[in-house]
Amino acid sequence: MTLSKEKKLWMYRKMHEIRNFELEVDRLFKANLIWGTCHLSVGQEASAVGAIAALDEKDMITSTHRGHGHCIAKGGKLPQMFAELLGKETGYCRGRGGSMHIADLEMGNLGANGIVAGGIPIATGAALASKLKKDGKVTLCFFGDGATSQGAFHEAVNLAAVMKLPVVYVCENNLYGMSVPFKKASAVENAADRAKAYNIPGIIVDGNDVEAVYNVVKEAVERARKGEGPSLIEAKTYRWLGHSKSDPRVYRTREEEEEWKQKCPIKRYRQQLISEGIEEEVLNKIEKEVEDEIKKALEYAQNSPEPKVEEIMEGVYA
Amino acid sequence: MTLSKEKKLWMYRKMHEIRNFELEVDRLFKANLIWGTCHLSVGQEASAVGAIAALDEKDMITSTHRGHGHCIAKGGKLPQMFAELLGKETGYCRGRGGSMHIADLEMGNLGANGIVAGGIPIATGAALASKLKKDGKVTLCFFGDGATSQGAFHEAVNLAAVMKLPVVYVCENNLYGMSVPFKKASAVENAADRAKAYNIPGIIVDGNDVEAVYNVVKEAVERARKGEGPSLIEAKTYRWLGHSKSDPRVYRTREEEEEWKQKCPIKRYRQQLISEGIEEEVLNKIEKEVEDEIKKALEYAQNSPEPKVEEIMEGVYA
Amino acid sequence: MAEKLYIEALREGLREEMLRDENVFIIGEDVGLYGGAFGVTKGLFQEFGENRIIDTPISEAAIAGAAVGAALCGMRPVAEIMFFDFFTIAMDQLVNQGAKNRYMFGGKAKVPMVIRGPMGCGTGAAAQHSQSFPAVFAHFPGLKVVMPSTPYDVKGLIKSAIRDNNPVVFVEHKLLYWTKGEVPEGDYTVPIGKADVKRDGKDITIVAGSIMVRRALEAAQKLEEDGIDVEVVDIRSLKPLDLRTVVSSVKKTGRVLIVEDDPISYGWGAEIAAGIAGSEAFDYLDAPIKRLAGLDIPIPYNPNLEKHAVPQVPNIIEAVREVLR
Amino acid sequence: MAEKLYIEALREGLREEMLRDENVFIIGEDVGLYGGAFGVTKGLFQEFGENRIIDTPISEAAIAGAAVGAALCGMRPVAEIMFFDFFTIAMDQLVNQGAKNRYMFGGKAKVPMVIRGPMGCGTGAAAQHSQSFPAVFAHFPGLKVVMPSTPYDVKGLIKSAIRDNNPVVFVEHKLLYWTKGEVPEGDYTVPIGKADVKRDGKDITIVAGSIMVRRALEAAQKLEEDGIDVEVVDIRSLKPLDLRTVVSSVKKTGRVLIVEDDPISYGWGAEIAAGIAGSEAFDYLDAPIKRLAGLDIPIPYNPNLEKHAVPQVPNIIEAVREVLR
Ligand SMILES: Cc1ncc(C[n+]2csc(CCOP(=O)(O)OP(=O)(O)O)c2C)c(N)n1
Ligand SMILES: Cc1ncc(C[n+]2csc(CCOP(=O)(O)OP(=O)(O)O)c2C)c(N)n1
Ligand SMILES: [Mg+2]
Ligand SMILES: [Mg+2]
Repeated sequence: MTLSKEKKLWMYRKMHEIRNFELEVDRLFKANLIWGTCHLSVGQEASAVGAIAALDEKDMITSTHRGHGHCIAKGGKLPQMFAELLGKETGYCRGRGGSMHIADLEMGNLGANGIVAGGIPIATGAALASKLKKDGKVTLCFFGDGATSQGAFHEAVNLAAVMKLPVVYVCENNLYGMSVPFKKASAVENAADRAKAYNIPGIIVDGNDVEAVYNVVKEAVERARKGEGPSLIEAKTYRWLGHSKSDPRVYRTREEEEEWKQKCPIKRYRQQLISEGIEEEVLNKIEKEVEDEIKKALEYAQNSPEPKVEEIMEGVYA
Repeated sequence: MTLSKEKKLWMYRKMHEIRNFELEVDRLFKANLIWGTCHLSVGQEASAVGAIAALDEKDMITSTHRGHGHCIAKGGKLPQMFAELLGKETGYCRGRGGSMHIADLEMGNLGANGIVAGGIPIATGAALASKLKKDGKVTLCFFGDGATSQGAFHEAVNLAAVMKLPVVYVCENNLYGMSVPFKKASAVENAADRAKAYNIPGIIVDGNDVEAVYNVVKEAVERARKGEGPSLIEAKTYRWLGHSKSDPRVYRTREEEEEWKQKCPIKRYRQQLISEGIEEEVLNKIEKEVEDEIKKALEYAQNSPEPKVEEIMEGVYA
Repeated sequence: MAEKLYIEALREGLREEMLRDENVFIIGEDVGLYGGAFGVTKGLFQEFGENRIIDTPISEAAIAGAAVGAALCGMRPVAEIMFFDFFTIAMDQLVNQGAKNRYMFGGKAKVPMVIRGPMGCGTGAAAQHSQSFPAVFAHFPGLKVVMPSTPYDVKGLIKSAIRDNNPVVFVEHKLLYWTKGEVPEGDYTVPIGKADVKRDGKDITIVAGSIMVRRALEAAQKLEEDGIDVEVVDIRSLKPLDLRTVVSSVKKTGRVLIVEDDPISYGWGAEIAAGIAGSEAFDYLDAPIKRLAGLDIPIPYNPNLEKHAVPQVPNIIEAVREVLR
Repeated sequence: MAEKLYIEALREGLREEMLRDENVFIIGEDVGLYGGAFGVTKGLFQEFGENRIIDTPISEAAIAGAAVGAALCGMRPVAEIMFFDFFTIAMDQLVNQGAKNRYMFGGKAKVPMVIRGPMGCGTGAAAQHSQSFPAVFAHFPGLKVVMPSTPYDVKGLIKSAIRDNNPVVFVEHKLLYWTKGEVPEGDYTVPIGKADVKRDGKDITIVAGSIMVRRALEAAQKLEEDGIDVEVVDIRSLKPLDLRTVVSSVKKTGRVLIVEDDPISYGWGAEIAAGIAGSEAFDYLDAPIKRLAGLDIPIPYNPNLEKHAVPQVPNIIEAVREVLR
């Protein structure tokens, strides 16, 4: 599959957006300007972007507690995202949801999820809806390596496999579920090995190679769209920062972190694009644009109003 | 592994006990002498007996809604079993539990279970206790093919695999979970294939061949006892009767049933034993003894007192 | 009007909604060819086929979660859970996902789904197949909870539940399936969130739900012979709760007995009692508010013990007399 | 006596029980090297090693079920569930297995286990990490439910819970971990099933639990300045429930306010209210029983909305005045 230059640049831009968004959020947290907790995906940009690049616009995703990247790649609007993190009325969830619950139904993002594996049955249900409505949509379901130990993962993937539902399961294996290494949470080496229990394809891909991710997901999406059922894709990657706000990272070494930072998916893609003949200025311009975009988005959020206490009961029932 | 004549005759006897017990229960049900519902294991005697024959007396089991056979093979007392089914004070559960909740802690039977897959985490916990106490016990965990679709199955087997717990998972695949054929509940052909998701041995055995079951379980038990972790054994078998009391069996053909009845595990073992030189009278004598035993056990139960209503609150808390 | 069984009325409601709206489908264990463990969906598989009557593996969490996901995408799933006790396995998907999605997303999603199943004891199914705990779901914001007691109500309420844009926990009682009552042909609905005075009276109010409405009515009839005039309020919906109907009945009678079949501690009757005790009806009360409910025990198997685990007609009669004493 | 943090007192209790009884072990997610999401088990892994402080995969059903199984075999597991909201995933193992095993087996098994975790809002963790619903577990026969509000109580109650031969749901509140109070060195226990009058008063009884006990005490102090003498009863255990202490307090004061942080509908306060309304205290009541509780909404993220979702000190003061009016 050859990608258009446009698509390549789109991927480059989205990875930048994610990286800059996350780093900005990290700064805001450290400055105590954001409330609660949140889980940043710095280092994991390629799996989010590569996977979502393989979807059509009408397709859907479900996301996780580490979901900013998925949201951005699926067309999420940065101003509304920042506004949500700041708890503002203009945020995606009117300030009710925060980082772990951003959904963007218009763009087909059925929501981040605070329950590990909580989105997997939901994605499966979305795919069931597509099968019943014959609307040709595919649902892409993100989750972490840790989520594959949950019963909900097993039940949902099994159901999708027997019903041949149009869903693609993408496990972003960043080697840890909070502090627990995948090898202590699973007796199989790869999350993809779990696919054997459902007789579906289980594919391992370098999660820091955005085009590699794109390629395997594209194939799985096509398979799903043709009615041939789900696939389980494991993107091997790494989160650069702590699990959440306050993680001293005692369970891994600084050397390991450094090693993975050397494999930065963005730097790597930049080099690839340059070697393919794309001018540095083009890339620099994108970077500059993204920086501006982030700045404006944050300003929008900061200038937005707080939710009204009188409206606290709104939105429980439809 | 060569089995002693004594052990062989014990297995023959136990299979008979189970068969006769179940058929008696079926009669009692049809005569409206038993309350509630129950799930009979006629046709599945070899998997219960063969598996439990591979255990030491101190070892433990967890059982299922279809658990009479497991209980009997683990040394369960027929009078107390009948008494329980009749809801009598002398029953295993003082009439509080009924068919689906018979436990015999003294004999290491941690209980039948009304929740499909409900016993799997419990067996795993029992094995964890053995690991921590270093008591050398192994826990054998029975469940049906349908149970392998439950999240609890996945979570528990995964946990046992990573912790290398001394537990042996025995799936009695009787082709159906209630009305749903295994091939509609699973995209893998064999329940044992699910073992691949946990990097543990997954072994298929003819569940109607009691010695074959004994042999594979024996090996798994030894492996578990040595600290090498769990195995998943799939015993292919068939339940002759309906799923529960009131099942018109529309989901399968009478021909299929007939075919499986031809594979009767008891008849087959009888022939084997005779061909190995055991005299028919010995076997006939066992059959006669079992018949008498059943009769006496039922009489005991029928003559037993009802639980007292004044004692209804007893046994909720320890 | 034709007399129908509760189970028939329920099936009729399901069927009519499926005919009316192609987005409605049924998903659950053995709901297809088998027709459901209690027979609720019998015949629907033959009529609607396997795409709209979906047999699943034994996976309650996936059933509930698939319903949530499909509902988020505009379908109207009706998920059957074989026994109410198994709702516990679907709990996260129900209370953390389906119930909360809309609010968490800032009021931007709809989750129009029904999850239904039979609760209660009386069939000898013992502790893991007999518990009633509808109050648990009524405690989680975002869910609605109904428990119809008559064939008329079950048909009208299943239609309302299916048409509702929120997750509705639809609670049946095993012993109600084979009870009879009048059911009109064709389309009608019963509103969610509306209690129903099933019998007028002036001496005491019985607030009952599900199977206990029948028992309360039977008790009321017997008490009538002794000149005791009982009003029976069928609470019908636990969430939203129609406390107003209860309060105005209690203001009229001055005495109240709440009858439920779940374990008494932290059961739904507590909410009714607390509601009355905190309301304007407080000043009208001539006797303490009495609750008659299940014992705080797992349901025993033995039929006699089982019967004693939850209120029966004589217990209700006795409790009424006690309140009137 | 030394002042200690709630979290330290809890850890001390766990540690002392592990030293006392080798059958006690801790199992949960990230409880080992990481020390637990909130730090409750910090240092215990280093002291007791990986066989007694067991890190699991992310599998709440297996954690609870493994605890049930191990307890049936004579161990005394303490299972940590990272957030109370995730108890929903462990629900079947808790309420259908652990809670019911003993009764179902005819009184022949013991399930001495503790399952603990933090509930409640106030940290911006939003709807899936903030709900309080301890009443749900108190509704299931076979479980005990405690929710200590002070460092003293948390140490004494964790010991009682571990020594108890039944499954105990041990409910902490996130905001309590970093609160201080006096805690004696060494061994002592606080009984399960005993409420505690945390403040004597004669004008009104506040029945509170968990975090709300602190807020009630703060409110009481402020109300004292206006000459209002508030009695604060810390309910402490939901199951078994010590209604007697509540009733005798209400008989003394004639007025009662119940303060809880779970959603008001079908919350634990309803059981207390119903208990009072059905008791001898009924005749002593000079005002309707008032409940002050969380709103019937999922917990919102925004800090200001979040604060308004559950009672704060000024709300308690206002509610007291209302009852006294
Ligand atoms: C059901 C459930 N259990 C535990 C948690 C707490 N928790 C949040 S994220 C996390 C680790 C998840 O690991 P993984 O799935 O690998 O995703 P990652 O954080 O690595 O992206 C845990 C344990 C949770 N949110 N939900
Ligand atoms: C959690 C749960 N879901 C559904 C049921 C209802 N049910 C009882 S047995 C059964 C079929 C179980 O199939 P399988 O595990 O293959 O065992 P078998 O009955 O064939 O022995 C079902 C669906 C249940 N008891 N528990
Ligand atoms: Mg991870
Ligand atoms: Mg089966």
